[in-house]
Amino acid sequence: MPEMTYREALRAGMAEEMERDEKVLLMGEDIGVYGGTHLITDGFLDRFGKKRVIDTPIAEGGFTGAAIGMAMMGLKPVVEMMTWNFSFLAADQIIQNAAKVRYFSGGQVEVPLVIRGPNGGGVQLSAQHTHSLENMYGHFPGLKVVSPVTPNDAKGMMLTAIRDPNPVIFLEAGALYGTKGEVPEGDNAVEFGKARVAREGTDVTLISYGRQVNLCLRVAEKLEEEDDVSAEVIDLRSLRPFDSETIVESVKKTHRAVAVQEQWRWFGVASEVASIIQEQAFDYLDAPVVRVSGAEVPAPYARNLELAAFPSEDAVAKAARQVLYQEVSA
Amino acid sequence: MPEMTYREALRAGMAEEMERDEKVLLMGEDIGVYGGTHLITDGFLDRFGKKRVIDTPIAEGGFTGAAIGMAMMGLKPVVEMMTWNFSFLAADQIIQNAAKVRYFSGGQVEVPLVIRGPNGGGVQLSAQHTHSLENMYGHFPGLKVVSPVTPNDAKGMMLTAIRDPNPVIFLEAGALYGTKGEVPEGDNAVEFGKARVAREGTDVTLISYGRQVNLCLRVAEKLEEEDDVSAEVIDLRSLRPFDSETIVESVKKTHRAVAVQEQWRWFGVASEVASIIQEQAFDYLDAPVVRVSGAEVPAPYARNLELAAFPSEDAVAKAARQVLYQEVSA
Amino acid sequence: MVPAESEHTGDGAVETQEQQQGGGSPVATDGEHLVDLYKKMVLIRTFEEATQRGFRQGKIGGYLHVYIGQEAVATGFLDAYKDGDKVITAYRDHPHVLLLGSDPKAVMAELYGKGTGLVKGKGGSMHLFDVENGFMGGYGIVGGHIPLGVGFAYAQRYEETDNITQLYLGDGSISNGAFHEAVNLSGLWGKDGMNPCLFIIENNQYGMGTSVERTTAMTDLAAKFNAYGVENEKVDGMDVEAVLEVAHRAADRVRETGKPYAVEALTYRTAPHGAADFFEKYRTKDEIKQWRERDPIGQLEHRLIERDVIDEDGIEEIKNEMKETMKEVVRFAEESEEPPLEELYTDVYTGGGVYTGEEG
Amino acid sequence: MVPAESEHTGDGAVETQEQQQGGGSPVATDGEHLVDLYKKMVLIRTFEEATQRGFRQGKIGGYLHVYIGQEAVATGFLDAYKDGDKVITAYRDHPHVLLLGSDPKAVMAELYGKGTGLVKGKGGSMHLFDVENGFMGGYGIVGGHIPLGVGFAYAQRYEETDNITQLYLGDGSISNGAFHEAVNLSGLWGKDGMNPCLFIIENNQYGMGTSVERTTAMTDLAAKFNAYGVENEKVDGMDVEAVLEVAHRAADRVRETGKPYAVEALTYRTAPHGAADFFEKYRTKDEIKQWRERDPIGQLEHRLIERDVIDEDGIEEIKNEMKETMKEVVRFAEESEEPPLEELYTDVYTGGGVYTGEEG
Ligand SMILES: Cc1ncc(C[n+]2csc(CCOP(=O)(O)OP(=O)(O)O)c2C)c(N)n1
Ligand SMILES: Cc1ncc(C[n+]2csc(CCOP(=O)(O)OP(=O)(O)O)c2C)c(N)n1
Ligand SMILES: [Mg+2]
Ligand SMILES: [Mg+2]
Repeated sequence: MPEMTYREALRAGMAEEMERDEKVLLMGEDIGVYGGTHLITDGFLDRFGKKRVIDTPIAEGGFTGAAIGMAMMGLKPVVEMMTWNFSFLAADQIIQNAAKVRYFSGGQVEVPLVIRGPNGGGVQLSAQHTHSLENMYGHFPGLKVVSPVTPNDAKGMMLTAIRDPNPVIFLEAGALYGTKGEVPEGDNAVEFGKARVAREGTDVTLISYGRQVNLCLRVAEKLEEEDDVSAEVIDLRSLRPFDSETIVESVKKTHRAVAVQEQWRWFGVASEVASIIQEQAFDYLDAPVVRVSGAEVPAPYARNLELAAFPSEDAVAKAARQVLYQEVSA
Repeated sequence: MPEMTYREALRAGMAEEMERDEKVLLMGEDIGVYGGTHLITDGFLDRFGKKRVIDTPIAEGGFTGAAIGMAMMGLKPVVEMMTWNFSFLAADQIIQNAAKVRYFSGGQVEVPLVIRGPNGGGVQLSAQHTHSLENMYGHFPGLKVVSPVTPNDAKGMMLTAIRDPNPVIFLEAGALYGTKGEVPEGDNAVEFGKARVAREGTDVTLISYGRQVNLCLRVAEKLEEEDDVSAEVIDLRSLRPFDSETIVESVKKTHRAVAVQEQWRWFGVASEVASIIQEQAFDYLDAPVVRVSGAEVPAPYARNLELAAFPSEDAVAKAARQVLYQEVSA
Repeated sequence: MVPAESEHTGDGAVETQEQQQGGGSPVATDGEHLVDLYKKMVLIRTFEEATQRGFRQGKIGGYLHVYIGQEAVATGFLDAYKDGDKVITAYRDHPHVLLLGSDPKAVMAELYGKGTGLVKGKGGSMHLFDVENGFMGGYGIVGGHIPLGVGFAYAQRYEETDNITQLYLGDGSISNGAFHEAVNLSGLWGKDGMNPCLFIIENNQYGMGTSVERTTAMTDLAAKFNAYGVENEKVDGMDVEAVLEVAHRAADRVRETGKPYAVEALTYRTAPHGAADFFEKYRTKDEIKQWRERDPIGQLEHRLIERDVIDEDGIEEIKNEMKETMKEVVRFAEESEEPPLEELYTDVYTGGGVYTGEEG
Repeated sequence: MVPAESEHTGDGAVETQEQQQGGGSPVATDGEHLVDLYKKMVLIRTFEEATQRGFRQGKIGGYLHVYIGQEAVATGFLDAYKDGDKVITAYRDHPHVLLLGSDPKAVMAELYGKGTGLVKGKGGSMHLFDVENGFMGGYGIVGGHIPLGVGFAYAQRYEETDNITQLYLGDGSISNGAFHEAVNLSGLWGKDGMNPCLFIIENNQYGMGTSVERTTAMTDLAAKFNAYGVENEKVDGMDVEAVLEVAHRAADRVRETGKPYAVEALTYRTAPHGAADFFEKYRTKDEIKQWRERDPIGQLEHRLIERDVIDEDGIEEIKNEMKETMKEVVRFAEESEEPPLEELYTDVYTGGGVYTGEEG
């Protein structure tokens, strides 16, 4: 199977849908002439023209709102949020209009909109440029929220997102744009709401999404080597809709779970995961679900502090050992 | 002890602090000439003058940001968000500046700011005017988030909020402005981060905050009468900081818990509550924690639909019976 | 804020002005047309009065914002509506949807929270919608709808139609960032003929209790559009004939050029801001009285009679007819059923799905 | 975007203009003062070049935005700084903090992510802060800092001082809603003398890769302030003497009136947007070259020599001195320790508290 980077996969997904469907257009800051800050849309302006590749001023609320309007008219805008950190400026449009207009119009309109861009930190961008907003957007009915981590899913979920008649919050693992993976030729659309078992195992379930999945995979290797523990790793991929079944089934098998997220702990995805597991697999649980989250501080700049602010292999391994009762709880 | 309404309690808290401390000032839409949409600040303009009671244009981001700037200069602004539904327009200012500027300035400034206003629904305001945003704001380090439900707490927490050198998100139970309760004369400042046991009980713990506390109290009565069950009701009051200890202690006693919230289920406060309980009281739990939340839809207008969208006495009673194994789980 | 002298007070003034401006499109100001507009304004007024009663009786919940005093604005502008055009406004949205042809019964039933309502009881007064008739909604977040309308206009040209968007906004929304960002986009896209958006500022001089001069140091709202390269003008929004003239001229121009245009209509709501605005401390009785004297319905009535287009009896008849109609409308709303409970969970996502977490 | 003809090209032009305008405050344009400003600009330039090297070596992380080409703007305006004034800007913030007197070592150490950094390694290049010296921060969200500055200005008058706020903003931020809302508030509060805010638009003609005319149909950025009742003018931002004149005059005026004022400084960043802007497809080499010819340091150098204030050796000496200083600065940054890990958890809340949930 051909290999491509996460970046190329996103690009392929968008380009193929644009070729297929004239209603698809792109909007965002510096996506055209500049080629995209992350070079995702490099070459698109030449290929698809100015009408379909719109460079916008720095007005996240305005252009996201305009895109919602276009979507209500039947176009299929794909908006680049240069980074999700800027989306607070568009939060009103996303939450009050995109998520709700179908409902409060009594079903008279739909909003086939994708908003995409890098989410999460890891490159010393410090406090204002480091957020993981899956729980924030995932809270609101009317939105779908997805977070692919492999190039295959990056392309396959992009196809699904663009074809979806609902607004999709597409959270890219910004730190992984350059990573490679196999992506089949042609239409590899990935259904929303199905988690992916990234690694099978029997002793403990590590549940995550976004770039933390890779961390969990590394920890799983380590646990195998160092402790002879077989860890299952689940990549949630889609936060809304959410695949409770896959995690519950896994925990029924392993009886132990660790939920890992880059975002802050309070009211985060890991809390939901722990909640669901205790609700739906109570009698199967041999230990409380442990959560590993980002440090409860705005992201710091200095490299050493930043590293300490994100979940580490050690922290996840420690949590796994804790649910396996190999390590005393904190 | 004298009685006053929730509205009067808020007003008293603000007025007393304004008298005591010249640095305190108010800002918001229609808080002056109009007297406040909810009449909380009625009379303040005449009493404190235009410099300290600022009527603003409809520019939530701008005036919230300006208030943050004032706070960084040592003033103590109390901003009225006419309703929290409009705060998405100020989300960038609240989350990117208020919450973080202390951190990214290396501690060089502080932000003694209160943002207050009604939160939650219940009066048919429909989709765009019905939100409970405690989880959204509670997620971000640097903010404090509180949610008083009694007039005593409304005043006491207002005093604490204004005196706090940090930004405080003050979520009022808008539907309860007219409800009465006892409030002692003088300084009744209520410490943040301590939950309140609203009713003692031994068989099951109902955990909530905001106007849902009253619902839980009604259900507790009902359970007592109909099932001879003794329910403890905990009012969280403060979501950040959060009082894990009180809920964990209660569950260690009752072995069963229901978490009730008006907000949507996903990534909400109840998920955090369930998560904490399974983490810290795993061996004491006789049943999974059950969550009762708002229906996963934008708020509808029609009265019957709206009622069905919020947690009901029946739903909470059913959840309580479920954790008591008196009712088969759904 | 006392009323400015109208430029169109005497008979025939409109014709004169049209001639002077050599106005593009033929605005039919013949008697029949004016009577038709008159009827429309009476419909709106009668409808709004009925909603106020419904609110006081507790039959309408939530917020209720009526258009009383402002009728000439939407009535005049929507006269320039063409099939396929789109219209969007904020929460003071009853007149727009009625003028576009929605059944008053369905609109009233919506306010009564009934299943027969225009949006099935889901939206209420602030969120009327009638996509078939070009009405793309009423919105509750001040300023929040402006970007959407600019998006509609882009889509209209993307699809190569000659349709336009009529975007209504209040004076209060002008201080909001959404206004700035969206109008700037509109001006920018208009350079390429990609934004046929007609901005109509319903300047009723107050945003809730705050007068325009307490929201900005520069109170010429039309001129604010200069900052975005959007041409603009003002009109006396109490005079439906004046509005009519501008409306057609502006709409034609927008349709032709694909560039936005803005009109500030100076008007006044003689009713309170919302049905729960009791004290109106922010304005004097006298001010209201002065504006009532320029009531758009009263003005037109007077002219129609003076011009012998209709007599007092004819006027009476129209009003009575409308009252009768409104009784029917209210009866329909009252007698309709609440929406079925299943409706709570529909229309969240296209293709279904609610994600309660209990499906899995 | 080729450079406009400077109005201040010849010798003495500045003096002439000052006389013409009858300029309020005495702007010392004597030789010593100009040499001092020259040194400051060389400091900034040398500092920025060192940061670029540090970034390429991987010693500086995150984003890095340098001020190369724009030095005259901040240097000129901050000459009008008075004790107690406040200064705020976006992420292109190195020059401002240096000009206000922060130790270049602490600034460089911050960029190197060290514990000796100006904000202890917590903020990095975008978030410099030096409250003691009046620098209220660099901010990373375009437009997001503008409301804060307007708040500072209000507080300055609330406390009855005669201080002012210098608020720097980029051309790119003007399309943002935060700009609109905040400047409108400033104009409104200024009516009561409650907003001594001097807005300084650093119009370097691009927001990242987007030129001003691709962001708005109305490209006169100073004139945008008219929409808020804020008086304004433009200045050649490549000419420090021109800037100096406006700076003092504008600052005095703001200080006296408590009303805001805006100055658009036309300038150019001859460096890329950020250290990772490799291709610069959005502009031509030729354009950059033309602007380099108007380099603010080069221009002043030329004038100082022509006016016999200093000779080429003197210039050489200043530059060499600065290079030596910068070596020290970089050495300090390199040799400093990373912040201690405990710092991760400080400064979240005043009074402490982290709320990990593990306290309870
Ligand atoms: C963003 C936002 N802030 C505040 C409100 C509350 N509010 C509702 S209507 C209104 C006044 C709006 O005035 P204007 O735009 O002039 O419209 P009008 O009511 O006069 O038609 C306000 C402040 C809101 N709905 N949205
Ligand atoms: C709200 C927001 N959107 C996008 C960005 C990404 N971004 C960083 S700098 C920049 C360009 C800003 O241009 P300008 O205001 O002209 O300042 P300059 O860089 O030219 O000094 C952009 C788009 C951001 N930081 N914040
Ligand atoms: Mg108004
Ligand atoms: Mg710029």
